Amino acid sequence: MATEPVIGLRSPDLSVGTVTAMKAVFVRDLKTAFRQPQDLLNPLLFFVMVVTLFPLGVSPEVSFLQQAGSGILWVAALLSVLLSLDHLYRHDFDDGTLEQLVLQPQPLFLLVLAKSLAHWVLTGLPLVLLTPVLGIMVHMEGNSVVVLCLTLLIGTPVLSLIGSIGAALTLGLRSAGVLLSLLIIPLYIPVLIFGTGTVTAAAEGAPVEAQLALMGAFLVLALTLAPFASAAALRISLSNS
Amino acid sequence: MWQIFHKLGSPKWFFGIASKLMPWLLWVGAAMLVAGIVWGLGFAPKDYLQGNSYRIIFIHVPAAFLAQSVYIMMAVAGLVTLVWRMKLADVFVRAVAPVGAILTFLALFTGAVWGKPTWGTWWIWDARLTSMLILLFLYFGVMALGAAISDEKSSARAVAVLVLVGVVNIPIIKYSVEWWNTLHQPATFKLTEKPSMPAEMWVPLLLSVLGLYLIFGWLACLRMQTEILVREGRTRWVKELVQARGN
Amino acid sequence: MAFDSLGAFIAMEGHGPYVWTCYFVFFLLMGAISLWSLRQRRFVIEQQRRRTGSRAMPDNSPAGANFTRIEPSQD
Amino acid sequence: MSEPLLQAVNLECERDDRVLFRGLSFSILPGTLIRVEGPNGSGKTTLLRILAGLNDSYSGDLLWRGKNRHGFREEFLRNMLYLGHRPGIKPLLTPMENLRALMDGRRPVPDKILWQALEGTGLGGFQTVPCRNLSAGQQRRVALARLLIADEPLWILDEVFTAIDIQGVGALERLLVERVENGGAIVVTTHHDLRLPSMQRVTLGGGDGHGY
Repeated sequence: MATEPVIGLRSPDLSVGTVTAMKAVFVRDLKTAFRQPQDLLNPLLFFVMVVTLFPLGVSPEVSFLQQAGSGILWVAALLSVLLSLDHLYRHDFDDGTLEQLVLQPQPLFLLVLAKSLAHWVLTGLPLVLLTPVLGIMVHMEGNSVVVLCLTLLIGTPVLSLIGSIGAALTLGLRSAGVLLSLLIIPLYIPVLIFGTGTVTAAAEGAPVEAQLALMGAFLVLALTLAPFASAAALRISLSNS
Repeated sequence: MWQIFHKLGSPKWFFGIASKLMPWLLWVGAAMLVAGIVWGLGFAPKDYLQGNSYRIIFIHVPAAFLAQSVYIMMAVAGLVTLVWRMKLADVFVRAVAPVGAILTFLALFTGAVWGKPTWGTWWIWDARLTSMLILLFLYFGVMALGAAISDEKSSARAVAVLVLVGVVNIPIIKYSVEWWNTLHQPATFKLTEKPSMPAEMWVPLLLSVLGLYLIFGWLACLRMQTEILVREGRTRWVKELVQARGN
Repeated sequence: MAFDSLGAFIAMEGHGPYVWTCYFVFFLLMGAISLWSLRQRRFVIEQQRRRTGSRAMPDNSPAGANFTRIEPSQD
Repeated sequence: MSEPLLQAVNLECERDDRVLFRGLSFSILPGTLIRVEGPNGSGKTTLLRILAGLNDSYSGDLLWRGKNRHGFREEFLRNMLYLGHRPGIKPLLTPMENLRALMDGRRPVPDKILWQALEGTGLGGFQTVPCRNLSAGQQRRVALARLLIADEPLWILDEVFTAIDIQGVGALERLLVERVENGGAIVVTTHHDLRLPSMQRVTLGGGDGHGY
């Protein structure tokens, strides 16, 4: 005890900024996901398989598929996002990363936002990229496919953001998967309606700018509100564990 | 002001008030409901378009009306739970959610049965019925989440978050379902929007709405009392009360 | 009275089955939830009384462990 | 200097209808080590999670440097390091990546320092092996590497010595002692028989451990 270097409080300017911290969360989620590529592939395979069920189970007729195509693809995309949501916080919860995330000094809702965006990049975006192929397989017209991709591009982030609330609420519960679907599906309905409605309108030759703008408004609303709800839900779930 | 608020949050205080209030709620409510229904069924004139099938309105509208307002009340209680951590607010949400679900189901059921003679089909994907169906899903979600979390406090707050998220969504859902309806359904099946309902019709309707409201109040008090007894089982006043009732 | 006879009241010009089913189900469900809630409260009171009545509640403090093996008797 | 960092005033926590502790008050001063003691199920972990701000189902007050902690979330979290049962190590990432990710949220640290920290916990040569290929003890060491570079004045450590071998335990004890001598504040739970100079105790599971 010759010298007495006293440990003082940390000065704020030594800290990491919010954007840097968000980036770190985002990068870590992507890195972890790419170490286990099968988990990334599963929702995509599920998407393709659900779409395949419709021609087999209902009718392979071109006229039916053409009419129902946008709905089938939207429902299948919605279900595969739902399927992947269970993983959003589960692993982090199990290995303790989530505790450390909540204890970071940056605002939690922004870190949660980063996680939701990572989830979208890992599930929603690949679904959008796969959609043209499946659109052609269900005989949709070129113009409709483009509009469908656009609606999915705007809509799937909303699915990830709202889904994150449900995933946070059901964290650490038994049979969380089914419960999660139960809570979240009703909240997905508006996105589904506008997603498919826009494509239908486009197929009939009507202008779709207004609907797309409205979906954009949904996205903005989800971006601003959902992270707060998810952050609150995460705190509650962790408090319980 | 703050003290009144605090007192309102005290389960013991509520228990006493509820006991005093309940007979009034039940009997006045039942009298009004029965009066409204008897009047509506037997004495109100028949509708010139729908004939006698419209008489379902005297239970359909009260059920539908309450089903929606119960969810709003739950959302207010959820907010109170989150902001002030008031136990009683969560007790309310828990006690009332099944009642809300039943009322929603009744609104759906009576709507469907009414639809058969009016539209010629049990179910149509009409904007109102569809958004009622989604409301029923929301109720089920609240009940399922509440049942799944064992810790009382966490469960209360999680349910509160869910109810609030739901209530933000209700107008969006309603609007989107209406928009979807105009897209898919030519407006042939519109329920008759009466420009002016004769007094012989709306007075009994009002009576039955108010009556059902009071009965709901009674049910809420009753179920909240049960919930309080379960939660506060270890406190002295509950023990004393339980002993007093037994003898 | 909007109807001439009891028969006409029951029949409601053919709409009777619909109207009466609705009212039946309405009262059935409202009655069921009311009765169920009443019974539930009575049950809880009953249960609480039994619990407070029998004072011998198991102590909540953790019991000391000795980790002694238990050998089944060889009869 | 001897102003308490964190003060617990009249803490009470109830879980599943059982009172874990009641009327619990103590101060966490710089330069002290507090050991939270008690049998299994007495609420040691719960108390640590409450102190860390992970669990907020308690009544009573927590004061951060004399003021209610609610208003100082950012400052509190910046100055507090918590290591729990679950150490926050992702099995799919390597020790380097894990440590990087954990530090990225708190303080910019160059890779060289992280590398040295991992070497310091006995993980030299394992820095780039995925953590799922490491033993339980080695995985804990990844999390403990944070203690070699952490500059937060308050550490809250739950079962730090779990899965660490005898030699590691000795080294870790020395680290804690040195930290305390330099003015750090540490709260620990451990089943390991920890005897450090100037160690204070908070004992749970005493007389009023139950609510009937």
